[in-house]
Amino acid sequence: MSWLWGAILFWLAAWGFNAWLARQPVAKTRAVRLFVPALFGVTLLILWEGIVRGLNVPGVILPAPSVIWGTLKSSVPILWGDFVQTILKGALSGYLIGCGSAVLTAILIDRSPFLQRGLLPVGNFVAALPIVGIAPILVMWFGFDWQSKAAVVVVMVFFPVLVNTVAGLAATDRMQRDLMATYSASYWQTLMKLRLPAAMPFIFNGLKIATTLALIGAIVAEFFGSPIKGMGFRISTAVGQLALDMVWAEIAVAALAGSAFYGLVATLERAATFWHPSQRGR
Amino acid sequence: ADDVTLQLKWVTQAQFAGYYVAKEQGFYDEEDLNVTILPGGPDIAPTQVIAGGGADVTVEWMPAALAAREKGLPLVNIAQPFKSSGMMLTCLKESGVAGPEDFKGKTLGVWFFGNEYPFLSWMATLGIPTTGGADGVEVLKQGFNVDPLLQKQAACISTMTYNEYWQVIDAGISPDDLITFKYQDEGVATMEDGLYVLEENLADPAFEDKMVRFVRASMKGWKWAEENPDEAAMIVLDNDETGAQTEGHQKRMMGEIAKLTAGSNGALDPADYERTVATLLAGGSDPVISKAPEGAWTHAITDKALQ
Amino acid sequence: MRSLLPILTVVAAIITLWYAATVWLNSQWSYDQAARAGVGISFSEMVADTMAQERPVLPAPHQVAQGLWQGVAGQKITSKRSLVYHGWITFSATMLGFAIGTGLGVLLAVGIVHDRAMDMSVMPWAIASQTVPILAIAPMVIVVLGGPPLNVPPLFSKAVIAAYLTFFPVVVGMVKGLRSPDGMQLDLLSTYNASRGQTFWKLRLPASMPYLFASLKVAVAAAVVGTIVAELPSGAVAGLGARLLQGSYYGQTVQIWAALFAAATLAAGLVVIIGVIERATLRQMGMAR
Amino acid sequence: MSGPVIEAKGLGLTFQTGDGPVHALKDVNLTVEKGDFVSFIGPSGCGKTTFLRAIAALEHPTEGTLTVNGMSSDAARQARAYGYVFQAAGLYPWRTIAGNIRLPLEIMGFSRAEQVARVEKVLALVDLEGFGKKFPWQLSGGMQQRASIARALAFDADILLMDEPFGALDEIVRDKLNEEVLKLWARTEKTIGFVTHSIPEAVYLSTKIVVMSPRPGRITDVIESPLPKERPLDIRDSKEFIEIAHRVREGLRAGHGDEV
Amino acid sequence: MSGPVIEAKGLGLTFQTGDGPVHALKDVNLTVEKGDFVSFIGPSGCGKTTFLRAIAALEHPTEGTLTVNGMSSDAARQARAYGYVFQAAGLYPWRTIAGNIRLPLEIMGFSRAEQVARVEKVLALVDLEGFGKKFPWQLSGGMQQRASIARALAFDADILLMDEPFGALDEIVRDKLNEEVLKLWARTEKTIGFVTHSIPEAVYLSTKIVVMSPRPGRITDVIESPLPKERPLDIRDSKEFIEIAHRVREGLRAGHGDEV
Ligand SMILES: Nc1ncnc2c1ncn2[C@@H]1O[C@H](COP(=O)(O)OP(=O)(O)OP(=O)(O)O)[C@@H](O)[C@H]1O
Ligand SMILES: Nc1ncnc2c1ncn2[C@@H]1O[C@H](COP(=O)(O)OP(=O)(O)OP(=O)(O)O)[C@@H](O)[C@H]1O
Ligand SMILES: Cc1ncc(C[n+]2csc(CCO)c2C)c(N)n1
Ligand SMILES: [Mg+2]
Ligand SMILES: [Mg+2]
Repeated sequence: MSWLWGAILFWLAAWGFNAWLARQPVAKTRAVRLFVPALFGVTLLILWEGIVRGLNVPGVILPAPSVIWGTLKSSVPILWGDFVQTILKGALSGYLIGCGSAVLTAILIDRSPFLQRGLLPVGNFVAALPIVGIAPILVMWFGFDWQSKAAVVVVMVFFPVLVNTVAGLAATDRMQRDLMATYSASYWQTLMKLRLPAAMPFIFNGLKIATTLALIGAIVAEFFGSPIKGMGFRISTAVGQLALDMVWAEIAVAALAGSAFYGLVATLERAATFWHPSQRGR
Repeated sequence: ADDVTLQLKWVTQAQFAGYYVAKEQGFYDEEDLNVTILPGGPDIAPTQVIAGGGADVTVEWMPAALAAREKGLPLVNIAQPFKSSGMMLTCLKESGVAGPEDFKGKTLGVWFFGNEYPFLSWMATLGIPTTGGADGVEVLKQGFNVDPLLQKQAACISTMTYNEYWQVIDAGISPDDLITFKYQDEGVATMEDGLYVLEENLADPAFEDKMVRFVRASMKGWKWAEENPDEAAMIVLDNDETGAQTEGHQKRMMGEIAKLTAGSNGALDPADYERTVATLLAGGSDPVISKAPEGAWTHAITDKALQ
Repeated sequence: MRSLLPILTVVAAIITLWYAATVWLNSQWSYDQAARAGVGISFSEMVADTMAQERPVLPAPHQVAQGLWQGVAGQKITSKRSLVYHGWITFSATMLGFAIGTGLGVLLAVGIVHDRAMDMSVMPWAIASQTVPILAIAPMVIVVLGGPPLNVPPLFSKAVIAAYLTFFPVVVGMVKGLRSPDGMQLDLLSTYNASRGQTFWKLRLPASMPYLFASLKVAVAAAVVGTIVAELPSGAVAGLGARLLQGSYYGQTVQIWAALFAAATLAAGLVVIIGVIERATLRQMGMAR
Repeated sequence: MSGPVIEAKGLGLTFQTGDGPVHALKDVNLTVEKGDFVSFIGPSGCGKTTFLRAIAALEHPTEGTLTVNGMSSDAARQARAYGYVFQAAGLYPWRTIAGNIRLPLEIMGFSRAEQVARVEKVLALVDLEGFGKKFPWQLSGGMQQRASIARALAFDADILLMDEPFGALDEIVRDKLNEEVLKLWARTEKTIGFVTHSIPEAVYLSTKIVVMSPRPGRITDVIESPLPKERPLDIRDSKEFIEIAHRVREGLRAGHGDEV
Repeated sequence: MSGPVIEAKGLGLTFQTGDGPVHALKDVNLTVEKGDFVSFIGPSGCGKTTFLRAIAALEHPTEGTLTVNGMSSDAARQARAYGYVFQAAGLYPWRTIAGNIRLPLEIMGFSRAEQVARVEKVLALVDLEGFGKKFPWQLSGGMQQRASIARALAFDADILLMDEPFGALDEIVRDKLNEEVLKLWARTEKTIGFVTHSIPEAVYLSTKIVVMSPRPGRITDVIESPLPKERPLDIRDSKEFIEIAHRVREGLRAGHGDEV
């Protein structure tokens, strides 16, 4: 019980400290901007540890962070192998193919309002197909290895990126387009010099959403058949073996990789859309 | 009436006919029990449910139960309605597999999620590594159905005599095109579908009494099901909330299940237990369990229930 | 209505492609079966066979339509074989989860906008939370919530998973929306010496409405997915998710696809409903022209 | 309340930006008496808006002192001393015209009946009777601007601050609104601070014209107008008027110097 | 090329909107000769922008005929006859100032060296030397507006169309830019169409002042200016100037009528 109260006490203290820190002038510095969320995360972990120990939660229900950390350290080769299989091979290749073809498709259908009006609602419908239903089908079509996982990712990311890109390509204002018209610029000139740059904030919006989708898609697809490696395989197998510490170690890797992936795309976004008011504000 | 919650290992089907029959025929009522049956599924680890307090008793395979026991979850077998194993490996003849020696270099579909232990033990017994390559076998985590065989993504897949095998047949492949390896025949059979409870609960006489009555009623249900397979299948069908099961499939499944429950009166045969443990321990460098468990079964319940 | 013709065209194109794919993907099986039976079949026989297999790799559109029709109109809607029955179960959990998730998301967003410490700490973790594979933790959530001492009913457990997927888009959109008033609009209230509460109710909240609705559309589709994922481990008794999985066990491809389309229709329908509410609300507020 | 309404002494305001500090205002001294109509004129970026915002406590000076009605500008803001008209109309699109005008009244806790009465009154004042139920985007730019003036007039603030309220309007409409503002001012005895880019407008309206110059923003000239309070439009052809206008133009030109 | 540069005969333009048709232009007749400087003045919504856009083939008349350089406006656009300066600067935020000015040059296929030379030249012309590497949002509104003028000047279009280019600038800067435009016009013999709200500006710049009135948009007066081509700033105090200004004001007031 003392564990529990200690954790809650720590939580309150850390919260107070964070609130105080955020009000200080130093709050704008890079270090503090990293420290505050980090302390928040540590607090969550300590609270978790406190609850598990304080309430004697059995390890087969919820292992404590310290136990998970131990597994994480001792299983690096397994986790690395799973990471390569699922994230690098499955998620990343699917992400690149899916996003790339979505942007290309958006440009292709951009010239035809007819196709846009037809494809977008149908696209939204397809995007609403639950992946738990699609994944088994794609595994059946593309085999058990990472190719089928990549296919699931392609299906998942395609429409969000497509919809955002189409919206982005329409996001120029009239004056900007008229300017091009007075130059009598060709379609491709207008596309390259006006509409694609103007679409970037929208495209990146889609790309950011797609990062988390890609990860989830690749992992979930492994639940429906896989070789005997990969994060989804490990998670489902470990649950069956009551190795919950391993499950959480994989989840930690997934969350870490996902955040890093998201951060990477957000950084690229900042570089590519530095001119947009939303990026200039900070 | 006393409440009992039973967690099944898999979805509602004739594999669990005895329990549904006992409920529908009023055998549980006769024992003054109010039984709730929770269907399982591909994502449900019965061991985890019982650890979380979601069920009093669960249907589980012995390898998974013993492995969980080693992980610190003290499960105890209180009854064993299934005498024989229904698990087998089903191969397409055209893949060139004629005997276990032909597995090398082939791709085999295996169920995981705690169901992989019998396979791993068998391969260990055969001395075939499961890491792929020319000398080993390539293992696939098989999904829920028999597609890998139909699509020829695997040479062999795991099937149960009462379920997946018939799906292969139903898909239009004739038995002549198939070759099957029953774990029972290969001498590596492990016990399936026993009833397990938490050791600490057994210490409570009230709970023990409840289990005695539960096992007695359940075995009555099983024997009734063996004698009236078609009616039992219909009872199962009535209890299937998903509406996905078909009458033909369930009736046939009941027929196959009856063969597996035939030799059991409910009490675990210690010899079967020993053979299972020996198989699991034979895992070579990576055995399923590292040492013979103690106290993993008891006759205390069946002794009282079946006298 | 202007888009009816384009949609029909696209749908027609997809169906054509689909039929072609049906023949292509299912032909292997037809030829294999013929070979096993030791007979040869002509191309047209093969095509006919691919349209009517019992376990096709890809069912033909009319097979799926038949499955859907069977599931929707072919039974009493209270029947366990009715897609309406399963759809209703999924729908109710979805709506509960959607409500919880939206409430949570809005609260979080309000906190983030008004409290600097929350602003700095919560967002990175909210993003991280969405990278956790939901299918992996759903069973644990179900076990923990469903067992003692909580003994939460399954409807609620499913809703929790749905809420987990719902809250994120709502937080993101709502934070953006609550921050959308420009400096001048805020300064105006400042010259009136308006309180934080007044600023929230009279400026930030109305200004956030377009953003809120945009996120709600994303969120409701996510909630459907969440519910379906949660239905897999919840004992797989009822709901479109259970139906989907059951089809999967028995290789009943047509049943899978029918459930799949039912789920997508449910999600699309909910999105449309929110769109209608959006238009009505924004028009009422004078923000739609 | 006998002292000056606005008094700035050695006022300085520096913005800290990524590229280093920007001295928006430096050593500004100004005294405004009750009932004054003060115009601020000067090239773009000379700190007119900043000064107006400082008076309304929307910015805070980094040097010197600023008192409004004898108290700090913040205290004056809390006493709701200001009506502020921004450069763009800035009406809330989700409120009707009447709703926009009612906004400050709601915030300041006027009774329902009082709200309705005041909205009616100011709508009439800016010639927008009958447009109360329209949404902002259903009105032309000029009408929107008038609505935003009505919003600032609805609660009787002592001090009316207007930042280029007529920048977007054409000359004819502008003339008309100039006359209206003058009438209003004559009737209500408000103190008015008014930013403009137009020399005739500044001369026509003001009792005091403040000429500013940039980098850093400072006051280069304060011209007291000898024009009478009653001002027909054709006063703009009078000799005094042209003289003052000339002086303002000279002041502006001097301030520009290096610029452009 | 001896005929008129722009010739509109019985021009009408009607927008179909949700609330029914809007007659933006009706029965407009106008002839512009090569080298003319034409100002368009009139109340908000009278169709000035619409007319300018029609000339540039950004809108298409629904009635009457419009020829530019003897061909259709579309053909003239394809021959890249126009430089257009929009009411707002409308620079692309992802391009630097130099990049924005280079934009039409890239599109029209000028060589790299030529591009660089021209950008340098027009930057100097609008007094923006050294700002080429800045991004638009790093410049003040006035500087942005000048950059957009530079962009329209970079390629030598015959016809320069400017829609209230100086609306957002203060009087001094405006005066200076007015002088620059006049110099440029004198030097290059371009034909210029210019929309403004300011009467003195229109009179100061133009050889021809077109007064318009709204609902439906039509031309109520075309005033030929007798002022010489060489125009110092103080020409604005001359009798002719004041007379023309008066005539324009009267024309405007008549057109206003019911309005405001
Ligand atoms: N929030 C701010 N941060 C940094 N610099 C600012 C800020 N606000 C204004 N400035 C700078 O302060 C100076 C004065 O700006 P201000 O807006 O007061 O000018 P102004 O006289 O109103 O010009 P205009 O006529 O263009 O409206 C300018 O150089 C401007 O860039
Ligand atoms: N795309 C359009 N669709 C419908 N109506 C339009 C459109 N563009 C302009 N109008 C209408 O045509 C009329 C003339 O508009 P225009 O922009 O030419 O006026 P303007 O003289 O330039 O006014 P301002 O001085 O305010 O810029 C207005 O009533 C306007 O509402
Ligand atoms: C994902 C998954 N696949 C297969 C099984 C194996 N299994 C255990 S009992 C049973 C019933 C036979 O039909 C089956 C198939 C599982 N548990 N989970
Ligand atoms: Mg200003
Ligand atoms: Mg215009």
